[in-house]
Amino acid sequence: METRMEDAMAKTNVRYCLKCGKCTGSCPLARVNPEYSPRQTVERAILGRKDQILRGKGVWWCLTCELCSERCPQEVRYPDFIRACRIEATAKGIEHMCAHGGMLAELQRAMTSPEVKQDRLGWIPKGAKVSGTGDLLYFVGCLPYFDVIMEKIKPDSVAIGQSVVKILNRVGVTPAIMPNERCCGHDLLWTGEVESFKKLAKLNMDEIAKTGAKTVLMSCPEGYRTLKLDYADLFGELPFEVVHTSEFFSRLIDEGRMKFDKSIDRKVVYHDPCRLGRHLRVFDAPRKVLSSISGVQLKEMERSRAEAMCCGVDAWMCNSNSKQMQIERLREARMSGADLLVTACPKCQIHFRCVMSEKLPKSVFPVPDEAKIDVMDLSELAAKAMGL
Amino acid sequence: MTTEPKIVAFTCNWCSYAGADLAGTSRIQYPANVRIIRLMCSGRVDPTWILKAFELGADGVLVSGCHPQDCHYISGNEKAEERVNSTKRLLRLLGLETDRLRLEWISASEGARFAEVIKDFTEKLSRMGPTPFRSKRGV
Amino acid sequence: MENSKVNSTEPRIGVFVCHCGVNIGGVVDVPKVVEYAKTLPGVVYAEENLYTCSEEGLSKIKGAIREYGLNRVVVASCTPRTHEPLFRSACEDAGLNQYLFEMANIREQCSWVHSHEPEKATEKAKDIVRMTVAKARLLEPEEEAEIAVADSALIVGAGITGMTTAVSLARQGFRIYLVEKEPEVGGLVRRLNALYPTMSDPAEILNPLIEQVKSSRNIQLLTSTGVTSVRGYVGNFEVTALRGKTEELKLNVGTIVVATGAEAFDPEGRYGYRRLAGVITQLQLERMLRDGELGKPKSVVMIQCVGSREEGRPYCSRICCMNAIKNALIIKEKSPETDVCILYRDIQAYGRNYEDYYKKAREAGVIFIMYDKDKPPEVSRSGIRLKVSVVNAFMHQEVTLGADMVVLSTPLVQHESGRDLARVLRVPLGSDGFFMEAHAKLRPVDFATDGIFVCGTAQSPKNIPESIAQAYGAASKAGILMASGKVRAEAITAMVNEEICRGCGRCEEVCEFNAIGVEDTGGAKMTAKVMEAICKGCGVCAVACPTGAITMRHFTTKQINAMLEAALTPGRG
Amino acid sequence: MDEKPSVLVIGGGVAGIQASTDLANRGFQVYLAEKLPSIGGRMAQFDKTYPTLDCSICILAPKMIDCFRHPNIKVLAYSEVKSVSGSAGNFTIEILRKPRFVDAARCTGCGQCAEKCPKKIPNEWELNMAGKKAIYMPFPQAVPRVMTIDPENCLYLTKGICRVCEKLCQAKAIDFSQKPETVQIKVGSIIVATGFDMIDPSKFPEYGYGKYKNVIVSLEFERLICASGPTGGHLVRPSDHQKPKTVAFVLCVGSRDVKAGRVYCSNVCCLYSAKDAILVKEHEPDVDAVIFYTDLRAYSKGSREFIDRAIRDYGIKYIRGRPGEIREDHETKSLTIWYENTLSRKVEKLQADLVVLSVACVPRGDTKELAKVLGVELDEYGFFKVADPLYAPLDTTVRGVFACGFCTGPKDISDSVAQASGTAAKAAEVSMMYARAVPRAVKKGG
Repeated sequence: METRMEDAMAKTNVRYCLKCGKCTGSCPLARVNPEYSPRQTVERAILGRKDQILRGKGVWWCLTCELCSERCPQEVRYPDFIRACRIEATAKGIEHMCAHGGMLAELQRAMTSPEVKQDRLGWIPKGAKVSGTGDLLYFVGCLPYFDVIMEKIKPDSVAIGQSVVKILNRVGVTPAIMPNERCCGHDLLWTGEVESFKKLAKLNMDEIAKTGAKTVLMSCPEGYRTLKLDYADLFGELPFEVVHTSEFFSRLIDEGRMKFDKSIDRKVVYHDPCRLGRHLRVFDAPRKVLSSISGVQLKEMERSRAEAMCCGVDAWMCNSNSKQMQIERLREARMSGADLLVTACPKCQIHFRCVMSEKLPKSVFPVPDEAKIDVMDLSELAAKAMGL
Repeated sequence: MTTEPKIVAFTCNWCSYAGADLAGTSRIQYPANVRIIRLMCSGRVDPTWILKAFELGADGVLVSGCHPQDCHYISGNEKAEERVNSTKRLLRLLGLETDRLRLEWISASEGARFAEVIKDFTEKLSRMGPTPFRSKRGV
Repeated sequence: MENSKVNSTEPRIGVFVCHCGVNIGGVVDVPKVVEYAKTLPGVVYAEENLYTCSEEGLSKIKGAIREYGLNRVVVASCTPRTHEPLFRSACEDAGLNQYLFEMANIREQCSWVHSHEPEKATEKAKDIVRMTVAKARLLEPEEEAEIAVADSALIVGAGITGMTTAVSLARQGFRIYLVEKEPEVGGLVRRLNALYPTMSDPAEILNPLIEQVKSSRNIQLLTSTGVTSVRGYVGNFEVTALRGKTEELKLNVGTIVVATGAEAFDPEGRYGYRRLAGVITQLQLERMLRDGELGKPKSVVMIQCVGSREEGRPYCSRICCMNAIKNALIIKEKSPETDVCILYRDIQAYGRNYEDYYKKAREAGVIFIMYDKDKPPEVSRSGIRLKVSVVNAFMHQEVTLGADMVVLSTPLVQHESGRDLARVLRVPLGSDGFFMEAHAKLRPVDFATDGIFVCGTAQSPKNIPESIAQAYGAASKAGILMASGKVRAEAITAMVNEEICRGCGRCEEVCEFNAIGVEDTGGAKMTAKVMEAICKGCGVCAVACPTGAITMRHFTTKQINAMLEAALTPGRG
Repeated sequence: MDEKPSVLVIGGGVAGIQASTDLANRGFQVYLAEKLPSIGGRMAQFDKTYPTLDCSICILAPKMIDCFRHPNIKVLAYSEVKSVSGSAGNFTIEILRKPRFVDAARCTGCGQCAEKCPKKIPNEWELNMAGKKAIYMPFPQAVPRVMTIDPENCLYLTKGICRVCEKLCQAKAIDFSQKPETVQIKVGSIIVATGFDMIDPSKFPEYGYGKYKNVIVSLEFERLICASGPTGGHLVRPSDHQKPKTVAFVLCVGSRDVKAGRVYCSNVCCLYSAKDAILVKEHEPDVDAVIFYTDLRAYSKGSREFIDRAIRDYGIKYIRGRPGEIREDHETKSLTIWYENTLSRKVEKLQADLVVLSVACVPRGDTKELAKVLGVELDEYGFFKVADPLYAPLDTTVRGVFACGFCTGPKDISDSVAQASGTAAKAAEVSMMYARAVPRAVKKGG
C-alpha cells in the first residue's frame, strides 16, 4: 500500500493522464461542488504541486467511489492515489476535516489498544445459536456502535446482524462471533491513519485465527473490502476466505438450502454500495437473492451496477455536498418505480435514512417528497422472506 | 389550364446525370416534361443553347452540375455559374422571367433532389404560363 | 481503315429498343416506339429486344450492322454510364467505330420515373429516341490518339523520398535522372539525430538507400543541379537542367516526379531566437544531441507551433509534436534528472504508433502544458538562465519555468527552389505553399497535368513512413505510363477551326490542364492549338471562345443544336 | 494460364480498388477478392469526404466501375481467400466463391425480384436503419450490378417455398442450384487491403449506446445524412423521426483508451466529425452542432484550415472534454451529456437530441483468420504488422505480401490511396525480380 504521493503516482497511472476530464465529468461530487475536480488534482500532481494537494480540501472531499477510475481511459486509479495522499498528509500532521467531530475515529483509535475488552454482544437475539469458534465466522462490524452514535435517526443497524444470525441458524449454521472484534480499520485507513489501521488489522487477524474460521462472512462492504484487499495487502494471502452476505446467500440458494416461503409484494430497487460493487465487482449476487424472493418486483435505477452513484459519504466524512447527492440518489430510486430501496451496506442505509429524517426549512434546502422511500438491508429482507 | 411546361435540362455526365439515374433506380416519380441533354461538364453549356431552347419554345431551362469543388474537371461548374448568371441578365432584357433559367448543383447521390427540382421547377413554370416564343410558334 | 468508308456515306441508322424485361416494356409501349423510330430521317432499321444487353441482343446488333450496312447505331435502354462500353465494343466487333454509337436512356430517366403515366412515358421515350437519332445523324468516327511515353523519368530531389522513388523505378527497369540541387543527397533527414518512432540513426536508412542509388545502372544521379525549363507533355518532356554554374544538360523523359521536400521555418525574432542565448530550434537541438553537446541542463522547455497554425501559415505541420517528444525522450534518457517540459496546443500523436510514444514520454516524466494561441508563452532572460512563463490552459494559472534551453518547434515550409520548380512545371501550389495534388482524396500523388507526380513533404508535411509510402505511390503512377510505353488520349477533345480563331487566348485562360494555348502560326497570325494528349474534353474552352472557333468532339455545337430542335419541335423531327 | 504477371488484391474498398487499377493499368492480371457482394468498401457508405466535402459515392462510383470493367481485373466479389501456398513470385491461392443463387451473366440488376420478394430483412449496409429483401442489391451504386440471395433468409432456401423471384425474372437469372465453388489462381504477389471495422460502443454503459435510441455511431450518422440513405438525407433522430435541435459528437469513444485495449488514436475521427457537424449545419442551419474532443488532431493536408472553417464559418461549437456520462430523459428521449469543460474548468451538462459517438476503428472481424491463411503476423491490436514502421510501411512480415490502407492501422483516404499505389509499385518490383519465373510476363506487362 502506497503511503507517499510520489510512490502512488507511479503505481496508480497518474502520469498517463490525458487531461480529458472524463473523471471530473463523471464525478458525482464535482457536480454539486464546482471547486472539486479530480482532473485538476491529477494535473497538479504531474506539475509537482504536492503541497497544494496535501493541504487542499479536495483530497478529503473525494468519495473514493471509483466511478472515475471505472471510466478513466488511462486506468488512473484515482481513489488509491487519494488514499496515499491522505496517508502522507496525515503523516505530515496536516489537519483535515474529520468525520462526525472525530467521535468515530476516537473510538476506533481506542480499539487499537490490545487491552480493550469490549462488551458488544448484547444485540444477539435470544435463543440464537452462536459460538466462539467455528468454520464460519460472522464479522459483525461496528453495527452496535452505530446504533448508539446515530441513535437520533434510529438506524437499528443491529437488525442487520440479527437477520444474518437468524438466517445462518435457519440453514443450520452456527456462526462464530468474536466478543472482542475490533473495527476493521477501514475508516482510519481511508482517513490516512495507516499506523492505527495496521494495529487494528493485526489484532483482528489474531482474533480471527483463534476462532479457527475457514470462512469470514461480512455484512459490511467496507469491512469486506478492507479484509479482502487491504488485510491481504498487509499480510499476504489470507488463511481464510472472505465473503459478503449477498454472495453467501446466493450460494445457499444455489445449494437449495435457503428458501423464501413468505412472499414480499413490493417493488424493490437495489442500490449498489461502491465497495461491494465497483471495488469488488459483486453485482449479481444481491440481485439474485432479491429476484428469488416471491412477490418481489425488481426494478433498476438509471445508474446501477458499475454505473451506480455513491450514497455520498465515505469513511463518515459527511458534508453539505453529501446531502445533495443522497437526495439525487433517492430521487433516482423513486424514479425507478420502486417503493423499497434495498442496499447491502449498513452505512449506505444510515446515510439514506439520515437525510430523509432531516427537517430543514424548504427555502434553505428542500428535501422533496419524491426522495422519500423505505430503506432496508438485503439481510433483513431475506430474513423477512424466510419468515424470521 | 395551360399545357404542361416544357423543360430542357443540361446535365454534366459525372454528378447530375448520375443523380437523374439514381432517381430512376430509386423509382422516384417526377413530371414527364423534362428532356435531358447529357454533356461531359456543365462548363460546356453554351449560353447560345439556352437562348435557342427558349426560342424553340422551352418554358424553362435547367443547368445542372456537380456541387462546388466536386467538378470532375476542377472548375467547370464555376464557369457554368458565371455564364448562367450573365444569361439571366440577357433573359431579363428579353422580357423573360429570369427564374425560367435555373442552375442547380445535384450530386450522384441526390436522386430524390433531382426529382424535387423537376417537380418544383414545373410548378413554378406552370404558374408563369407559356413564353411569348412558345405562343409565337403556336406550339 | 475499312469502316471509315462506311461511316462517310449517308447516315444509315439502326435503332434497338429494349424492353428490359418489364422494366421498360411494362410502362413504355416499346412496339410503338420502334414503329415511331422507323419514321425518323436516317433510320433504316429498328427492332425491339427483351434484353438488348444480353448475348442475343448484342449479336442482333452486330448482325444488323452487317446486314443493313448500318453506319450509326442507337440503343434505347438504360443509362450509358453503365452500359455504353458494352454496346460500343459490340459495334467495334462489327467494324463500326465506337463513337458512331449513341444511347437513349429510357429506363432510369423514363420508365422508372413515370411508371404511373404510361402514355406520357411513351411520348417521352419517343422524344428521347428522336433526340438521340438527331445526334446520331451527326456523329463522327473518333480515334483515341496514342502517345508514346519514353521509359525514362526525371526525379527532382534526392532526399529519402526522391531516392526511394528512384530506386523503385530503377528496379522496375526504367532509366532515372535523379536531380538534387545540393552537392549532397539525403535532404533534411541527413541533418537529424534520430528518427521516431524506432529511434533509428538516419544513417541506418540513408546509407543503404544511397548505396542502391549509386550502384544502380538505371539511375543517373546529378547533384548540384537545378531544373531550369520543361517543355512538352506526358511521355515527351524536354527538360533543361543546369549543373553547377555553367553545365547545361538536356534530358528527354516520359514522366517527372517532384520530390523536392521542404525546409524548416526560420523563427527569426520569435521567443528571443537569435537574441537570447539558449533559444534554439529543434534542428539545432538535433545537431547538439548528435554531436553529444547536450551536457546536463537542469531544465529544457520546448515550444510547439512556432510559426504554424497562425495567420499566413494556418496549417498544422504534422510532425513537430512527435519530433519534440522524440527529442524529449532522448534528453530524458541521456540525463534523467533534466526536467523537460513541452508547451503545446494539441498533441498530434495520431494513428497506430504515436499515442504509445506520447505515453512513453508521460511515463518518463516529460511535462506537457497546453497553451492558448492568444496567450503564447513568454521567454526572457533571468540571470544566467532563461525564464519561460506560460498560462496553463487547463488550470488558468500562469506557470513560470526556469530553463537552460528553450527549443522552438517550427513547421515545414515550401522553399524557394520548390516555388521556382512549380513555375517551371506550370503546376499549382496550394494556399499553404505546398504542391497541390490533383485531388485531395483520390489523387494524392498526381497533378492535374498528366505525367507529372508529387510525393513526400513537397506535397505537405509528412513523416518518413508517410513520405516513403507516397514515394512508392508516385513510382507506381509514373511506372504505369512508362511500362505501357503509351497513353491513350481522350477522343473527346477540343477542336479549333483555325480560320475563325483570332488567337485571343481566352481558351488558354480557362483551361485547367494547360491543354490549349495560343501559338504563333507565322504571318503575325496567332492560333489556338490543342494539345490533344492532355485535353480532358470538358468543353470549357469552347464556350469561352468569343468567335465560336472551338467545338468539342462527340459533343459538337451542331449535335447539341440538333438535339434541342428534336426535343422541342417534334414536327421538324 | 495467363502470361501476364499477376497479383491478388484482398479487399475491394478504395485502397483495394486503387491498387488493382494501378496494377491492371500497367498490364498485370489482377484478381480482386471482396468478401461482400459488391466492391466499394467503407467509402461507399460515407456521405461526404473531408476536407473538400466531395460526395463520397460520386467520386468513388466511377472508380468502382472502371475497376470492374478493366480487362485486366477479375473482380471476385462475394468470395473469400481460403488457402495460400508458395512464396513471393509464385503463390498458389484457393478462393471460395459463395453462391449468389443468381446468374451474374443474365441478371440485369433491374430489381423487379426484390420488389416482389416477400421476405423483408434488416439491411446491415444501412446499419439496419433500413430494410431489404432476401434477394437484394447491396446498395444503389453496387458493382457488380447483380442481385444476391441471402441463403439464411430466402424462403425457398430455408423452407422450400416461394420462388417468386424465379417466376418473375424474365432474364431467367435466378439459379437455386448454384453451389459454392473454389477457384485456384497463381500470382506473383499479394496485396492486403481489408480496411476496418468499429468497436461496439455498448462496452461503454456510461454513453448508453444500444439503450438510448438517439445515441448512434458516426457510420450510422453518415447513412442518416446521406441523400440516398434510409431517411433520404433528412436529419432526424431515430426515436421519433423529428428534427433535432442539438446534435452532439463525442470523440475518442474507445480510442486512446487503455481499458478498451486501444491505446492508439483512430486518426480520422477529429476530421470526419467536423465534416459531419458541417453537414448538420448545411442541412439544418438552425440546428446546433457541438463536438466534444480530447486533442484536436487536424494534421493532414488542409485539415487544420477545415476545422478553422467549421468554427468560423459554420459556428460549430468545440468543447474540450471527454463526457463522463450521457443520460436519457425517458419522456422526451432527449439526452443530457455531463462533462467537464477542461478549458473553462467547469462541470456542465448539455441537452442534446441526437448524440453521435466516434468509436475506435479496429481491424475487420475476420483479420485473424486471413492472417493465418497468409502466414503473416498481426500487431497487438490485430492490425497487419508492417515489416518496419519507419522504412517498410508497405511490407508485411512475409515477402511478396504487401498491405495498404486501414488494415495496417488507422489512415485517412488519401494516405490509404497513396499507400495502395505504393503497394502496386512494390508488386511491380517483385514481378521484375522474379522475371525469370514468368518469362514473357514482364515484356507483356511492361
